[in-house]
Parts: sequence; C-alpha cells; structure tokens
Amino acid sequence: MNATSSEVLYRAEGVSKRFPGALVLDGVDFILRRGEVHALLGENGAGKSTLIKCLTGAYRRDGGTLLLDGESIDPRGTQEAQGLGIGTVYQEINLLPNLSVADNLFLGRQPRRFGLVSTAAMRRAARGILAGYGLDIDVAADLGSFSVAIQQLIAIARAVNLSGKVLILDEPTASLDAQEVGTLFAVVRDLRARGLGIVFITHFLDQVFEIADRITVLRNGRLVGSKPTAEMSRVELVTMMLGRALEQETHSRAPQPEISGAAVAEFKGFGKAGKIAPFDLTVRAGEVIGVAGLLGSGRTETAEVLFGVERADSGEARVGAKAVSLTSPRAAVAQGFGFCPEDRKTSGIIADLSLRENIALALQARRGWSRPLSRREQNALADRYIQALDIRTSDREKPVGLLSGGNQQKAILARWLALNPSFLILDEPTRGIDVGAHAEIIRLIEGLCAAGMSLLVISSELEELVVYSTRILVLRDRAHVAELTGSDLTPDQIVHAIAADGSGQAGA
Amino acid sequence: EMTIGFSQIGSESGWRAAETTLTKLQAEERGINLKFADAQQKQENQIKAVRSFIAQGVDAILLAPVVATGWDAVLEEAKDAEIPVVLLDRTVDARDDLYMTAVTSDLVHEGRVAGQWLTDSVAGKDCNVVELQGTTGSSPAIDRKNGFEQAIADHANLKIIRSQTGDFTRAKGKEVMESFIKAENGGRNICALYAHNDDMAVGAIQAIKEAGLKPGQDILVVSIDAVPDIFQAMAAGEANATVELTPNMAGPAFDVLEAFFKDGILPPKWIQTESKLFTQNDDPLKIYEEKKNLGY
Amino acid sequence: MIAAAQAALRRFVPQLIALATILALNALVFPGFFDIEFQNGRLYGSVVDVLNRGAPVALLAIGMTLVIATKGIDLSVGAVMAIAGAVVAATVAGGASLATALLFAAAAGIACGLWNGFLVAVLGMQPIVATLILMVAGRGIAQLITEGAILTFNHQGLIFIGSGAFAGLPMPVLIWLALGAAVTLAVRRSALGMLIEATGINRRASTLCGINSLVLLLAVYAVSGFCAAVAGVIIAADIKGADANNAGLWLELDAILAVVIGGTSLLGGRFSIVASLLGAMIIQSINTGILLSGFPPEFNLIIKAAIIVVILVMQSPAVQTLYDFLRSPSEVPTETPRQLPGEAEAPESLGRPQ
Amino acid sequence: MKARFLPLAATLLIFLIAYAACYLQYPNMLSTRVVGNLLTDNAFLGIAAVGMTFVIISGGIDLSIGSVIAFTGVFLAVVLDSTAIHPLAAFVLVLAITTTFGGVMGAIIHYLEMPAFIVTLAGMFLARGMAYVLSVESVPIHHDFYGLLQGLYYRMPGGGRLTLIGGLMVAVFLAGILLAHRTRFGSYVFALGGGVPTARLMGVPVARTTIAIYALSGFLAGLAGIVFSLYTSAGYSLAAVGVELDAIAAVVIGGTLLTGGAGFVAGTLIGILIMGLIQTYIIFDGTLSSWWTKIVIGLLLFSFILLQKALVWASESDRAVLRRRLLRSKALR
Ligand SMILES: Nc1ncnc2c1ncn2[C@@H]1O[C@H](COP(=O)(O)OP(=O)(O)OP(=O)(O)O)[C@@H](O)[C@H]1O
Ligand SMILES: Nc1ncnc2c1ncn2[C@@H]1O[C@H](COP(=O)(O)OP(=O)(O)OP(=O)(O)O)[C@@H](O)[C@H]1O
Ligand SMILES: [Mg+2]
Ligand SMILES: [Mg+2]
Repeated sequence: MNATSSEVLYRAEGVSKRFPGALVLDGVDFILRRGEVHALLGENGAGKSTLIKCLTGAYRRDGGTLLLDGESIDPRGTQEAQGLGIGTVYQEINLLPNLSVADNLFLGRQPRRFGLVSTAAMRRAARGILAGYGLDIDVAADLGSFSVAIQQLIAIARAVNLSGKVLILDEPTASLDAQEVGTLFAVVRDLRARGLGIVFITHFLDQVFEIADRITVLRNGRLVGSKPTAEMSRVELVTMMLGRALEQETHSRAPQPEISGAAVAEFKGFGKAGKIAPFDLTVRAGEVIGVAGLLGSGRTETAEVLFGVERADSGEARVGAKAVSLTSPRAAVAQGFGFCPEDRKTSGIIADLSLRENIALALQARRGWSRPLSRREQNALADRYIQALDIRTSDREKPVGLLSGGNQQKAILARWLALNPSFLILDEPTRGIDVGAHAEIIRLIEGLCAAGMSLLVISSELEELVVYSTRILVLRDRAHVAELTGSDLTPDQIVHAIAADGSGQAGA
Repeated sequence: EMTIGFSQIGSESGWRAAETTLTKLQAEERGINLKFADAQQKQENQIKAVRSFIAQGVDAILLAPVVATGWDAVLEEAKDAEIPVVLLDRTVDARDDLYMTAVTSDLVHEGRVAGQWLTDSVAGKDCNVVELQGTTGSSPAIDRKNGFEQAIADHANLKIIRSQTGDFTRAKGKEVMESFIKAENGGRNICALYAHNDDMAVGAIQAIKEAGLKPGQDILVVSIDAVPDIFQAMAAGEANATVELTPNMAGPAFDVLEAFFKDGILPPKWIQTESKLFTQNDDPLKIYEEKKNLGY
Repeated sequence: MIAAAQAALRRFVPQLIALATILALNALVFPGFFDIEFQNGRLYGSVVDVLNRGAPVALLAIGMTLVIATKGIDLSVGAVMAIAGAVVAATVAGGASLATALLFAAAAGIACGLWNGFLVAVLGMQPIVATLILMVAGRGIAQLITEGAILTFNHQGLIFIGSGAFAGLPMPVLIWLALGAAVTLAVRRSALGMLIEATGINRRASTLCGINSLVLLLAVYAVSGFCAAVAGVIIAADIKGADANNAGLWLELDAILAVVIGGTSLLGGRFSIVASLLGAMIIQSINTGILLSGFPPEFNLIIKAAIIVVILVMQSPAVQTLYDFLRSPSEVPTETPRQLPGEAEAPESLGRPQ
Repeated sequence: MKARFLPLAATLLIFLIAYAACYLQYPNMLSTRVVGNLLTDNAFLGIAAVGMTFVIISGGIDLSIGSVIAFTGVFLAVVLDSTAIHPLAAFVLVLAITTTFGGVMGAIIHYLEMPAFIVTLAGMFLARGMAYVLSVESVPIHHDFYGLLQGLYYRMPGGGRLTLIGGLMVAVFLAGILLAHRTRFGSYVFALGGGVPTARLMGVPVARTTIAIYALSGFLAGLAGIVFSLYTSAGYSLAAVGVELDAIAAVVIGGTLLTGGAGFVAGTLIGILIMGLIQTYIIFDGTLSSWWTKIVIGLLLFSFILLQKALVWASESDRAVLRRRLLRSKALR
C-alpha cells in the first residue's frame, strides 16, 4: 500500500477469518486514514460485515494484525474497541428494543451521582445528542416502539458519540429515506473535518460517490483493490465488485403500458382503524403497483392489512368474483397471496433452519402438514432459487441465519417465488441487496409480471420504483392520497405528491 | 360453639387423608366449627396457617407438624394470644409449656414393635433384611429406622443388608424392591423386608411376586401404618405384620379440649396412641372391611 | 441416503457415549448388571428394569420434546399423569370396560393439553406460568377424583398394561417404544417436524409464511397431555392403584432434563425425539445404578447431580467446539487459539450447534 | 403513564381490589396482625424472589434457590450446633458459600453456553444433596443471638408484629429496586434480557454480568436461608421444597416477562403479597379440602394473570393509537 504512515489511522494487515466450512476473509489488508470517508464495497456475502466485526473485536480473527495509530491492538470485544475510540453500527441494528432510547445511547457509561445513575442528566444528554440528527422523540420510551428508521438513526448517534477516532457504519442508510440520509451525511462530513476516520458500507453507489474519499472493494473474502473515489468511475467500480461488467445497471425506464386486464383482487373501503385509513384498490393481472410514502406513512400497514397480518375492520375484499375474508396470513396464502415482509430478522428468516427449509417453508405451509415435500423436491426448489437469485452460500443446508444480510433477503424472496402466488406483496425487497442482484431482481419482477403475476412493491427508492411500476400509490399520514400513472411516473412527481398537503396533488 | 383451627401437613398419603377425614368427622359430631388449612407439605405454610388462626382469634389450634423443629416462635405467639395448641401425630422440639398436649404415637416405638416381631418370628435363624425407608430426612423415616435398628441390635442373626428410600410411595417401593432383588441374587439372599409404611410394602410385594418369589413366605414383609390395603395382602398371605398408627388423633385431642374449656382440666403433656401389632392371625379381612371406608 | 443415515447417527453420538459410560459404571458397581434371564415368560434383568422403569419419563419426554421445540415448556405433565391415573382407576372401579377407561384417561390428558395450549397460543401466556397453573391445580383435580386416597382396582386387563409382558418385554417398554416410533414417524414423515421447528424458532415469521401456528401449538400441547396420560395409566396400572398424591411428582423436571440431555435446545427449534428417549434412558440408568450401588440414600441427589453435570458439560457447545478444535489440528489457525469459550459469536437465536 | 409501567400498575390495582374484597368478607383481614404476618411469613420468599427477578429479567432462571435456602439453614444449624462460631460469622461464611455457588453456576452458564434451566436444575439437586449430607435430621438452633434477633420486633397497635425479617425483606426490595433501575449493573441486566449477542455488541461485559447476576441470586437465596432459619430456629434439609416455583410465580405476577428484558423489582413485592393474600384468604375460609386448596390456588393464579393481561391489553390498544399519532408527527417533523 502506498499510504504515508503519518496519516494512517487504522491499519489492518492480512486479516483472515474462517467459519466452519468456509474461509470468509483471506488475508485482507485495509487502511483507514485520518479525516477520510472510506467506502467498503462488495457483493452480498463478500465479507464486508465480517471484516468489520474482525476490526472491532466482535469476532476473533484467525490471523492478521491490527494497528491503531501505529500501535498494535487486539480488541477482545466491542467494549474494548469502544474504549479505544472505535464506534460501530453493525448491519442488523444492534440496539436493545427493551431499553429506553436514553439507556441505549448511554449503556455502560450513564452519568452517575453518588453511584446511582442520574436519569434526568442522562435524558437531557440524550435529547441533546438526538437533536443533532433532527430527532425530537421521547428518550424515555422503549427503543422498540420506534420505527426501524428512527432506530437506525439512534444507533448511528450512539456510535458517533462513542467514537473518538474511528466510526464504522455497516449499511446505515438501508432503511433511511433521502432526508435522513442528508442529515447523516452532514454529521459524517463534520466528523471527517474533525479528523476521524469513517468506514462506510453501502450498496447505494450514488451515496458512495457523494461522500466517500476512498473506496476499497472486497470479493469472495479477498481484497480486490483500493483507490481514491476521484480516480474511479461507476462502471469500473461495478466491474471491480462483480468481477464482470454489468450490462444494464442504470435505471432506464421503458414506458409501462397501463394494464386493464381482469381484476385479480379487489379491495373496497379496506382499512383498519389506527393503522390505515380505508382505501380502494384493484389489482390486475400482470401489473406492478408501486407504493411510495415517507417513513411511517402507512405503507407497511397497507401491506399487512392486505395480507391479513392485521385484520381489516372495514371494507371488503374480492378475489376473482367471490368475496373473501382475509383474517390471517394463512387465509391470504390460500387466496394466492404472498408477502415478503420488511424486517427480515424478526418477520422473515427462520434463522436456525437451513436455506433449503426456509425456501420450501411457505410452499409446505400451503400444501398442509400431511403432504410433505420430499427431500428431493425441496433440494430441487432450493437449488433452482439459489441459482436464479444468485444466493451466495457454501451449501443449501447452511442455517440461513449464517448467511450475509443480502443473501438472507434473497432467501425470503425465493420462499415466496417458490409459492408462485398470483398476487405478491414485496415490502422493501431490495434492501441491502448489491447492485448486481438488484438488477437481477428488477429483471425478475418484470419477468414475473410478464408471466401474469401481480405485484405490490413498497420501496423507498423512487428511481427503482418508477422503473417497474405500472402505477404508483402515494401514502401520507396513514392514508392513500394519490395514484400516479403514465407520464406522471417520475421521481419528481412522486416527491411532489408526497409533499402536497391535502389538496392539489398530482394524479388521482 | 367452638372454633378450632387445624393445620394439616398436606395429603401426601392415604393415611393422612384418613386422618383428615376422621378429624372432620369428629368435629362434625361434636358440633365444632373446624377451620382446615392444608400446608402442601411445607412448614412455612403451616406457620402461616397458625399465625392466621391466631389473627382470626380461633378458640384452639390443632397442629400436625411436618417437622419437629422451628415452632418456638409461632407457639409463643399462640401462647401470648392465649390460644391452646394441641399437637397431632408428631411432637415438636420446643418447651413443653408452649403447647397444651401432644396426641401422638411413638415413632421409634413403632419401629421397635416391627423389629421385635421380626426377631421373634425368625427365632434365631440368620436373616438378611432389606429396608425401604421413608422420604429422606422426614422424621418418621428417621425414627422408624432407629426403632427397628434398636430392636434388632442384640440379634446378630438379623442384618440389614440394603436400605434405600422409597419416598413412602408404592411406585418407588416397587422400583426399589426390584433393584434389591436384582442386587441380592434374584432375591434369594433376602429373608425379610421392613418398610417404613404400608404403601411401600404393597408396592414391594408386587415386585417380589413379579420376580417369581412368594411374599410372606420367601420374603417376610413387615411394615407400619395399618392401612386397609395391607390387610388385604395379609389375608392373601403376602404380608406378615403391620404396626398400627391410628388416624384418629383428633378424637382424644377434642376430648381434652372440651374438658379444658368446660372444667379447666389440664391434660398430661403426652397422650400416646397405641402402636398395635397386627398379624395374619388377626382376621385381616374383617379389619379391612372396618377400615376401608375411613378415607384411607 | 447412507450419508443421511450417518448424519443422523452422528446426531446421537454424544447421547450414546453418555449412555454407554453410565451403563459401564453401573456394571462396575454391580457386576450382574448386564445379566438377562428368561423367566415367567419375560426377560428379566437390570437392563430390562432400566427400560421398564424409564417408561414414564420416556413417554413424557416424547411430548415434552415437541413442546420444547416450539419454545415452550410443560410443567404440568406430572399432574396430568395423576389425573389420568385417577380417571382410569375411577372408571374401571366403576365397572366400565377397559377400552372406555383408557378412552376417558386419554381424553382427560388431551383436554389438559388443550387447556395448556389455549393459555399459551390463544391467551399468549408464557408457557412456564401457563403450565404452572395446571401443575398446581391438576394434582388437586386428581386428588378430588380419588379423594386423597390410593384408589385401587383389580382389573386384570388394566394391570396387564402396567406389569404384563408381551414377546418377553414388559408392556410399558413396548408402549413407549411404539409411541416414540409413532410420533417420530408422524412428525418426520409429514411436514409437521419442520413446521414445529419453524414455529419454535420464529413464530411471527412462521405465521407470515401461512403456518397455522395456533393449531400447531394446540396440537403439540395436546400430544404432550396425551403422552402424560399414557404415562399416568402405566404407573397406575403398575401399582394397581391411582396414587394421586405421588404419581408423577416432580417427573416434569426429569422429562425436561431428558430432552435437554437429548440435545434439544430450550430455546426451541431443532429437536430429536429419539435423542430425548436416549436422554430418558440415561436418567433412568443413573437412577437404577444408584439403587443397585447400595449407597445410602442421602447421597442419591449428589450422585445424580454430579453425573448430570458431567454429561451436560461434555455436551455443551463450548466443550464441543474445543473438542472439534483438538481433533482437527490441520485447521488450527497459526496463532494461539482465539475462539475462546463463550466468545464464540453467533447471531441471536443461533445459540446452538448441530 | 409510561407504557412500561402498565403491568406494574395493573398488578397493584388487582392487589388492592383483591385485598378490599377479602376485607369485605373477613374484616379481620385488615388487622395489623394479618398485615404483619404477610410481611414476616413471606420474608424469605420475598428476598429470594428479588434475586429471581434479576435472573429472570436477564433472560435466565434459577431453580436452585429453594435448595440453597434449605442448605443454608442446615449449614447454619450444624455449624452453630457443633462449633463455637458466632452466628454472625456463620452468616458471613454461608453467604460466601451461596454467593460462590451462584457465581459458579453463572460461570458455567456463560462459559459453557449451557441453558440456565438445566444448570440451575443440577444446582438444585446438588444443594439439596449437600444439605442431606450435612444432616438428614432437622437440627434445632438454640443460640442466644437467634433469640435476640427474633425478639427484635415492633409491636403494632392491635397485636401485629413488624419483625426484623419482615423489615429486612422490605429493605432488600428497596435495595433491589435501586440496583435494578438506577445502576449500570441494572441496565446490563436488562440488556442481557434484550438479547445476549446484541448486548455483547453494545459493549456489555456479558461474562461479568452473568456471573454477578447468579452470584446475586445465590447471595439472596443465602440471605433468604438465614431469614428462614431465624423464622424457624432450625435447619432442615427438606425445607423450602418448590420455593423456586413460588418465586417464579410471584415474579411473573409482578409483571416481569419470563422471556427477559422487562420487569420490576417492585412488582415482585406485589406478586409476593398477592400470593400471601391468596393463602391467607384460603386459611381464613378454612373449608377447603386439600385438593380444593390446590385447585383454588391454581384458579386464583390463573385469574390474576388473566386480569392483568386484560388490563394491559385494554389500555394498550388505546395507547397504540396515541403512540402512532405521536410517532408520525415527530418522525415527519
Ligand atoms: N457465523 C457464521 N458462520 C458461518 N458463515 C458465516 C457466518 N457469518 C457469515 N458467514 C458467511 O460469511 C460470508 C460473508 O458474510 P458477510 O456478512 O461478511 O457478507 P457481507 O459482505 O456483509 O454481505 P452483505 O452485503 O449481504 O451484508 C457469507 O458467505 C456468510 O454466509
Ligand atoms: N408504534 C409502533 N409500535 C410498534 N411498532 C411500530 C410502531 N410504529 C411503527 N412500527 C413498526 O415499524 C415499522 C415501520 O412502520 P412505519 O409506521 O414507519 O410504516 P411504513 O410506512 O411502512 O414506513 P417504512 O416502511 O418506510 O418503515 C413497521 O413494521 C411497524 O410495524
Ligand atoms: Mg453485511
Ligand atoms: Mg415499511
């Protein structure tokens, strides 16, 4: 490496990590300089999160040396790393939902008076810290009562507050929308100016080019290269990550014809008090309905009511011509619905079951317990989707909880595709998925529609949404407020519809 | 009308159920208002019960203590409140001015009676005895073991070769006897069984039969309590002797309380119930018929 | 196919080693331990006793395994045994036919199980407390039926179930073997096993998959109740009487222990009924060994605790890791061992090997 | 009202209502005697339950406490009987033993990654086994110092006694409340209950905390044992069987989740009082047979838990609507 040692802050040399059956990191070198934002990139399963965990002592590495400020360190756990001035936000939000926000921020370093925690002082400090992120929330409330996005911001705030020298962020922006990302970047720039080294992992390449000074790319647990951002083009970067050129990565929108076929499902005045205001929705064969809105606008609730997770208390649903009652996910599945939930950790994966079982599960549940899929059928199913979605795993019997975040997401998608539903609801399906797979999934969605499946896709990425949607529902304040079609399907129009207050929104 | 609180240990055996039944029956006959508290085998619950009786202001308290120790404080409170306490079926380890009297059998004596019967019936022949103990640590188990050992101490021909707990239950009695038989050459080394209660003996008798031996002949069976089922076994020649522990402890207790409240007569400190020995010669079937409806 | 069989066998290696060790120890304290004779039309010996006396715990362990796999626990099984025993005794004593009595007992067990399942699955109570309620009240119900006494009976058919023999083996042994095999086949040949495991690991995600976790939980507790009822009938039949006060007392702990020795995690998920049955036999071997050894009863608990601790320590994930580590020196990293016990990192809900 | 205090409030409310109902039927239930008894009789259970609360909040369980109480009592009795050691020195000694015992269980749970249920079950066998080995017979304690301690009580008007051990239980609860809710250690305990891997990633010293939690439980079980020996002036190896289940029930009734991560030490006190109330009521009633006693205890336990759930549900559904509104407006700024 060509770094002059004076500016090097944190240096890792030859880091290796082996899990049973797989060498996940193979002699990776990594150099972080003072006052730089360093993007760590790579495909799903490349080993980014593992490298971070080795750098912070959350995993014991099998080999390699770590030097902080030129001195050899060997953190034996996160606590020790924190003591050395390294703050980290891990990929799955690692905060405790059962503690208050303030406790989460100050766990282990609560201000004390006479040996007892001074709750008032702690809350005051917590409010002060969160104000810097534009958050004005009740810091005494349980963390779990806040949405994923707010939790993410709190995790970031905690890590920033802890980090004297190094801040590591593993996919911090996956569940944030544009505004929060802006806030985060302002904080990051400020820290950079103060001389911290910041490691930033993401699959959003736009964000990389916006903020990173330097890029390091991993592939299959090996270092591919490390370069200043200024010397790297987008195409070059993608090629480095995937090891091949990607034919079509940019979001170019082919005009989607409006679909006016037969209604697959119809919802009239469907809603649930306190969750989502009653709405009408007609789903036609082969169409993709996009759903847009700010955090907390009721997108997830819409999906949950449609799938029977939350029982609707008003309105009626029709599938084909007959009225149905969607009282449970099971009932919805019986009607040919599928639902890929937003929070993969708590609602998606069955961590201890193998990849094969996770993929076969929904199909098995629909067939009923008495008609088991044979092992051979399960294997075939799993192999098919491991290949189709490019799930990176050592084998199909690996517990799905041991897969990398993006690959877990793909596994859940595979579970629902295996069911071949007529109406599939996807809540943030591309969260944490790498560029290559992202393109694959978009192509997959298009292919599914061509084959007659209807989709409802919730996504915070408006560019992505307009690529495949035939129309877009816009939500605000837990109500459906607008529907965009045809030439209105542009990110700008969506933003406009979201921002419009009450009257005069675009489309109808 | 007299109100009497009765703190019972629990209902861990048929014998105890019979004691409870008889107590209630006696109270009913005499027009006593009985407050019954079941302690689920826990001393702390019994103490709570006695304290609650005091708080309620009952006229007298019957206490069947689960263990001998630990009653001083609560008995002191009863004394302060001038409520007489009568102990049932076991005594306590406390100053004797803290209770009015104890209606009990002598547990050590019971063991001695059983041992005596055995020494008499083997009459000098060598005899290996196996012992089924009660629940480890319980006072009947300790005392009945001691009494039996005292009785055979001077008889070198009698030897306890195995002794294990059968928890006072039939199931454990059977299981433990099975292993005794296996461990002692298919039971051929065993000449007699001494069980701390009849229930274990009944279980053990089945084990002996299933091993192809004849209980009552190949292996002598002596136990304590005199519950109805052992008389059936005796009638069938499968058990040899039992020592009675009468479940009617409440009768004498009520007698002394009535005498005390009517005429102020203070009873002796210990009213010992008889530990009567029953053998196959005592017309077991008749006794069975007498006993079978007493709530055992 | 062969690979799968090998993998399945590997799953039982720790239990088999433990069982073999205990049996060897037993033979040490009692040389005649492995002697088996044929006598009165049945096999007769200490090993047969282990199989026979282990029947109640083995039966309980079958249902308990399923309950624990769903992240639950069933403390009420001992009380349910007492209820079933009381019911069967009361019915035959009342002159009913054996079939009717057995039917009643089974129905009582299943009803108890459904009650537990209702509290857990529908009312959302925590399994320990939900089943604690029946653990306390159930014995009361059983005593209510027997009125605190030992309810004896003389129905030869019923007695045969407890102490008869068929093809040389005691009936209880045949019953737990048959029920174990039946339940194992039922969950493994159908999709039930997978659905139970999924529900135990992540109930919310499983429900979202369309699994009817409510019915599944009800069914699992009902099976546990049924197994407890069978165990209750057996021990009542064995002593020709229903001892509501003592039947199954504290057996729930032994059953849970058997399941854990069998390697099923108390956090739910992967389970193996066969391994739990091995666990039950390990516990009974310890018990029988203690009885045969002739040690004074004061030492029973200490011996049992010590042996169990040793077995569990040998099976603990940390020691397994260490063992694997020692066995495969080729994979040892160049540096000093770093995967310290307790620092082995696994994502939440993955705290289990295998 | 903060969401998290709902179960606590519900429990308190239920207790007050139940007490009022008992009072209406038996006016004596409100006498100072009954109130004093409620504290004294449940002192050992309450102290042990404080330790259990910490263990359960951390996501574990401790089945050994009943046996440890028995062991402590037998140990004290045997030591005081056969040596000239002063009881205070014996107290220190036995507390050191039980604390170490708990700590070792904690270490096994942590380092060998074994489930707490099983480790403490083995601990339960072991502690009772040790008690048997020390003495199978119950051993009385006759020591002037014991007499002195037992004589320390405040006599309330109406004859009720506020005893030393009852006061000690209240003190332990106060200390427990501070420890759980106002110290870093307390927040670590909650953190472990929220998820050990997450807690570890957040820098919680998992090993130290786990060991400390079980050591604390061992210490309090030892203290409960001392209290029990004061209560009965004896040591008995069969004492306190099943106390762990009573403690668990009290903790759960007090609004602590068995899954860990949420709970209150104060709630446990109410749980203890509710259980004591149930028993007192049954004794006052005095007509229940042994079996009906069991059935009624079960039923009352069931209705308390059900009532609590219902109260929490009822207020939660209102609250959810409220919270959502709040959340939305704030998240959107
Ligand atoms: N505890 C574990 N045991 C076994 N394999 C693991 C474990 N943790 C991670 N792996 C494997 O290591 C590889 C790298 O995982 P890692 O989480 O570092 O990927 P990543 O680059 O962060 O991917 P993503 O972008 O999807 O988050 C994956 O193939 C994963 O399956
Ligand atoms: N008050 C709350 N209590 C519990 N969970 C909540 C609460 N508010 C939100 N959530 C959960 O947080 C997640 C995000 O929900 P949110 O209300 O933000 O809806 P959304 O419109 O789907 O937003 P997004 O999908 O962008 O996060 C959902 O899974 C929801 O169930
Ligand atoms: Mg990752
Ligand atoms: Mg959402």
